[in-house]
Amino acid sequence: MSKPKFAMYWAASCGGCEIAVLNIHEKILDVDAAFEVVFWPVAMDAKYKDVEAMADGEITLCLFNGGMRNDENEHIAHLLRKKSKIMVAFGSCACEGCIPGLANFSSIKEIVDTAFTTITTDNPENIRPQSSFAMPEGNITIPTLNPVLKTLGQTVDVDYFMPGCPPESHQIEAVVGLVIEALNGKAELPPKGATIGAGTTTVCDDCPRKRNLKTIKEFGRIQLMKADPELCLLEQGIPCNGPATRNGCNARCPTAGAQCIGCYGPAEGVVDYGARLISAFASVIDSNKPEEIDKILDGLVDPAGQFYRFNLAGSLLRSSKYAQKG
Amino acid sequence: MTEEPKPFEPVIIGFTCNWCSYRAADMAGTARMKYAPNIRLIRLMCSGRLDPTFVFKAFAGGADAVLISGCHPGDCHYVEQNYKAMRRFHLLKRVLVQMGIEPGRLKLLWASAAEGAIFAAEINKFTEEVRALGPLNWAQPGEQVSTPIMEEVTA
Amino acid sequence: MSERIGVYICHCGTNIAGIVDVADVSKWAGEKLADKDVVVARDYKFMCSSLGQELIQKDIKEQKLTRVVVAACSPHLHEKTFRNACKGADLNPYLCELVSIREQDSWVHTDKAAATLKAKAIVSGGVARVMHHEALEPLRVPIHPATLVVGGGIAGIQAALEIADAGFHVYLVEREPSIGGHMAQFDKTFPTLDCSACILTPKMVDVGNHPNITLLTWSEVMKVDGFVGNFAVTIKKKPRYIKIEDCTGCGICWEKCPKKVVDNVFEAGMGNRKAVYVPFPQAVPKYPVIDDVNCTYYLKGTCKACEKFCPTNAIDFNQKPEEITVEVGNIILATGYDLFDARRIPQYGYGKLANVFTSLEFERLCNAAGPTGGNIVMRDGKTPPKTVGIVHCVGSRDKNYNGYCSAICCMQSLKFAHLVRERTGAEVYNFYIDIRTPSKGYEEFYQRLLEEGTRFVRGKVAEITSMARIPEEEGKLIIQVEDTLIGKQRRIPVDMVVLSAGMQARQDSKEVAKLFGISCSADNWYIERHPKLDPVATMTEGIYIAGCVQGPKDIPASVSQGAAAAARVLGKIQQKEISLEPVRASINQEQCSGCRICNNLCPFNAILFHEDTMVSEVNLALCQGCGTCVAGCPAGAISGTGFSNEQILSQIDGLLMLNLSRTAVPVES
Amino acid sequence: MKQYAYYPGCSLESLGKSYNDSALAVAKALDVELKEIEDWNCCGATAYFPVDELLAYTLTARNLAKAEKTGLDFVAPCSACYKNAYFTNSYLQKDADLADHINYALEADKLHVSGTAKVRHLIDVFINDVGLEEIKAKVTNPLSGLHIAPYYGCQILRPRKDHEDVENPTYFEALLAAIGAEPIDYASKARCCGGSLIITNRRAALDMVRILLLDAINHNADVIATTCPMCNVNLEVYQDQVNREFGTHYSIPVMYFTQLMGLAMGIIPGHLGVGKQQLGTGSMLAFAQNAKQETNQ
Repeated sequence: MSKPKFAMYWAASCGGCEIAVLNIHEKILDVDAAFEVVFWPVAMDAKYKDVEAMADGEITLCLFNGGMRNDENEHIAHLLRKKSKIMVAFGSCACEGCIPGLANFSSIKEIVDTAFTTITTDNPENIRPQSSFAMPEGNITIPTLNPVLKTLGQTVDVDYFMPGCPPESHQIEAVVGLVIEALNGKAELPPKGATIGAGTTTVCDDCPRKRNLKTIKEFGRIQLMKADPELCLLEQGIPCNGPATRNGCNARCPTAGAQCIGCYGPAEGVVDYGARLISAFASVIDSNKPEEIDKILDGLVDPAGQFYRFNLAGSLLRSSKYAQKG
Repeated sequence: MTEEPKPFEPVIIGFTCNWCSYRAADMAGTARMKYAPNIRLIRLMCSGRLDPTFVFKAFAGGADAVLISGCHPGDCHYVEQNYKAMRRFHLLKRVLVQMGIEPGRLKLLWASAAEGAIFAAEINKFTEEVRALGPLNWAQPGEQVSTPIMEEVTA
Repeated sequence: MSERIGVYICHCGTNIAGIVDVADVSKWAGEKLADKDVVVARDYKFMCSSLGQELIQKDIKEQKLTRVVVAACSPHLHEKTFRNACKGADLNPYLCELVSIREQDSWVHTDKAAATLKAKAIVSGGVARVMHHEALEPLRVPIHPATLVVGGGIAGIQAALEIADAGFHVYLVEREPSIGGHMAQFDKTFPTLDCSACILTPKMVDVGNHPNITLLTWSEVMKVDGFVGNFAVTIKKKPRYIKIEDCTGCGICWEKCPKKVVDNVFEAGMGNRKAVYVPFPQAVPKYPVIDDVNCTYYLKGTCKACEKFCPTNAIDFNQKPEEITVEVGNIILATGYDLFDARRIPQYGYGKLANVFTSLEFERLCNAAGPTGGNIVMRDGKTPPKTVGIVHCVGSRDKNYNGYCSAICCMQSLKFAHLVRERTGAEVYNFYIDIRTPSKGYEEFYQRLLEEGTRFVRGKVAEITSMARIPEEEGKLIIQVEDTLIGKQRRIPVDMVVLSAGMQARQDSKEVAKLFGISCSADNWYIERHPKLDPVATMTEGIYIAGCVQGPKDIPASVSQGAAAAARVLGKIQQKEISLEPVRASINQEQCSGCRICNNLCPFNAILFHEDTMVSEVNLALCQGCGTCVAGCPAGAISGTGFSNEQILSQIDGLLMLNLSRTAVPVES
Repeated sequence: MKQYAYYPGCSLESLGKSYNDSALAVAKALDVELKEIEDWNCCGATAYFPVDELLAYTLTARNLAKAEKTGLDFVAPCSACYKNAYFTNSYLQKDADLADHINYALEADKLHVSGTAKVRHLIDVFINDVGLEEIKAKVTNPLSGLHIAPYYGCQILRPRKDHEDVENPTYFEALLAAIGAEPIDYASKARCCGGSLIITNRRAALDMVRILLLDAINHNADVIATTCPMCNVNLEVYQDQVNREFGTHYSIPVMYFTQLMGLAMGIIPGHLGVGKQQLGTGSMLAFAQNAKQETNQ
């Protein structure tokens, strides 16, 4: 009998997700045992046309990571959606844009200029990539950039969302395990649209640090101060995103002494991740004088970066149909 | 947004608190003071209820500007909650600027229940300011990012 | 499940229909909002009329409506009306939303098209919002029948007696050794000139003997826990060093006590008392207090004269402060006022020039029980003045000090003028900005004074000096004033000056307000729930204010406020339980991660943190429903009934459904 | 060393020379450098403002502009100059239109004023920047037993500057106490001396002077200390006229606070312009000498 088919694809992403998958150690053998890997550009050779040739829904499980930076990404997203039973937005990039999504702070022009004219680039004739170029052999084309980076969910219908940059290996294990179980009819898959491989509360839930009433007189950058190892980082004025970030990572960063930067995205049911933090951080500022408040806020060097590092493309504001038009 | 219906009529979403600013709006009404029809008010119990999500939602939904209004500092019906609104306003504004939304599109207004006239006048003023800014420009996100912040970021 | 929504557009005569095309709005709502579960949309002349309400009720029954949106006047006018209408038709009142297209639209706009469009937007906002309304029930909280009254002045006394006489228990807390307050210090009361003590003392005695009143003098409130109906109040009883169960109040101890102390409280510095003392003869309770700051025994470790002579061995030098906790359902604050410190106006010379007196000093001077036995004399204690100047508005109606009018100074000054003329026949000058005699019998009193030949100079006194320029001024106090009626600068030499100092909020009023969770005005007076319609309630359920703590007022006004506050409390007690608006915040225990960000966002201390389970919880009875914590929770774990995120977010969508600026882009999604 | 843009003003070049001398001498002793604004002009005094307000502001503004260039605080010893400069400066900040008009005029002189310089009175600099402790430390012969009437005059206080206690200031007393003297407490310390009224309504002004002298003398003042050349002139030079007018026999020395400070700090009286006065400063000298001897013993 033929094994269920497995695909994994990277759009605009860094490849960390693939490594995270391989990082599940010997469990990867179960994957191999349970699935026939039909398409996984990082791990094996395969051609788009092979996928195109497949029947709709032929792929059982597709872990799709990366955001929609160019038309190729979108094309493959639509293709894999069509061919897959279970389409998982895998990792922060696919779920909410992640670091590549930060490009949405800038216009295409700014992005291209930065890439092709900064001092680190040796490009004396100031050459720009052309989407299509006439060669003797005929026209050759390269993908063209989208005006803004979109998430997978903003582009195609997604069955499950699996947050994390990258998703924790133990969570991947669990999810893959669950799917295998389900295929063998031993388990029930969660309802469509659910967030899988993560908790439902926030990082604070798993964070071992002591916490008291919060009043912030000053924000500081962790590299510039000596943080108390026992005490809640936010109370010490270190902007820790833990309070708003979905748990599932076992509070790795705060436990290790670094503030949470929010790669697991918003908690269950939250509309806009950044808004939660803006509101929470501002609420506990210990001042009622506008000037003083501004002084304290100066300690937050890059607020939007702080609150939307992973979430910009997926943020409420940037999901706006107007913003999407780019 | 190339051709706008002329003249450009901005849509402004206004958040008022139940006790002062909404009553100020009521008073403006009872006194038949006239102001621009561009604002559409939402009543909250307190400006402290103002969740930045609401502001993002309004902009995302096509509002050209957002007004946040509450009791004067010290007069909050809930003792001190309008101060929390003030703090959020200050941070929110910074984020919006980075998100490419001009600071002039978010306004904080303290109005007591007796200040119907001020409320009306401020709405007219705000409407004109926003009209001057034109429709929210989504074309080049990031272009209005104030340079100091960018420097900080890229530094 | 899909809802069945009814939309009702009110014409309000022409108030709305004159500007807004109501027919068009209801037609539009019926068609364009059909896919948003609107099943019926009507417009009607007067929705709030009984016919209008019946219209809604009929639809609720026949059309099986599950939600109602009324577009009419401000919710502050008719929200209750329409909620009750729904209730009448067995629809939960909280499933009805009233949106204002009058105050917010027709009354403030002139462009009919724009106003009509806005009305549509407002309606669609209401429809989108009402979808997410939940059926709510008012919160019911039991009321503890006992009441705490803070402050034993006339307002507090009145309140305590009203409640006690109605058969309910009262704890009356007073920080001085005796109740009585400022009124006990006065001689006569305007305008009737009846003796203050004569009318106050009986009431004080009643309080002292009342079976339903626990009198806690020489005590202060330290802590207030709980909420309306169930307050737990911690009170500190300062040590009297007197065993009151043994003390008979015979007075031998203060006769024998060798230590004289200037009495800055009751005698306003005009007289002395002993180190063991009762503030005044009619004091209630009758037990004395040992002032451990001045008592020789506490200073030197010897003396104990009082102990030696006490016939009942009631002296106990080892008493310690004692803290008790009482349970009450309601609290009345009647902590009164402080007198404006005339030293703050150096040019009036109080404190430098001997014969410049404050109003309170003068009260003691006139008082038969006072230091001079009621003889109006100068500081030397014997010479009666031949001319007296009375300065109004000292520290009041003056933007350098207090902008407000202290309300009592005019009448008080007139009273002084009368007493001076009656007892010394001296020439009296009143220096006033305006004479304000609004209450019953006050203007008549003013007329009487005019006839008595008191002189009135209209003008704000610039300076009071002893520096004579001409021989006639030698040895006198010269009052420099612009007489604005004759438009001349005048220098009027007098023997004695009385400064009618204004009233000020207690210097610790801010801390006390915090203690009880209520708010102060800019002048530190306590803020009433509504300046006209709810003058003795505060924003905090179960806490009432009476007397000068709410603002300057005279005795009659203080008494009526005391009685009013008592009536409000009795009303609550009679109900046995009260129902509170169900607009409250609640924390989803499953979703709370215990980050504690919300913990100090609540000024009513309604949010408590469970150390054991590491989650926060909202005390529904304490919660006032402002929603600040809902907006502040980073995990989105707090929700607010009546103003939930879903409700407001959908209302935003609804309001933006018709978008003026982007007609190019279709905004309906 | 603290530095200031020093604006002596016209009076200090003529009638108030001794004020100028003593101010500079004391400043030097206190390690304060008063750098005179070069090519300064009259501030318009009290007379010019009623005549042409805008021009008067412009006059003062020119001096402020020069001070701004130096980036130092603008310091005036004369209360009238101080008042004019203070208000011109604060109006400049508040009233853009006024600023434009003034700057339009100043362009001719290649100057620009923005109202950034801080305007101070000399006594404020000594008390708040140098500090009473520092002054105490410099006192070599305290004026012990000398009863001094601190005379603020009005223009240093009125109209109300945003930092002054108009009704009952006490810093002058504190300064006098610091140099060992005994300041007297009298009602008229902040009352007007008549100022330039002496020219327009002589008798009224003389009466005002009389009241001041009377009040000081009634409180057994040995000397009246002033902070303004105009006050000094009115109180001192016009004493005999007061006597003639009202048949009084006043003769009380009037000195600049800087002179008294100088004496206390053991600066040679000559360098303080002491003795240039008309009335009884001889006795003052004597006193200073005695004080010196006492302290030397």
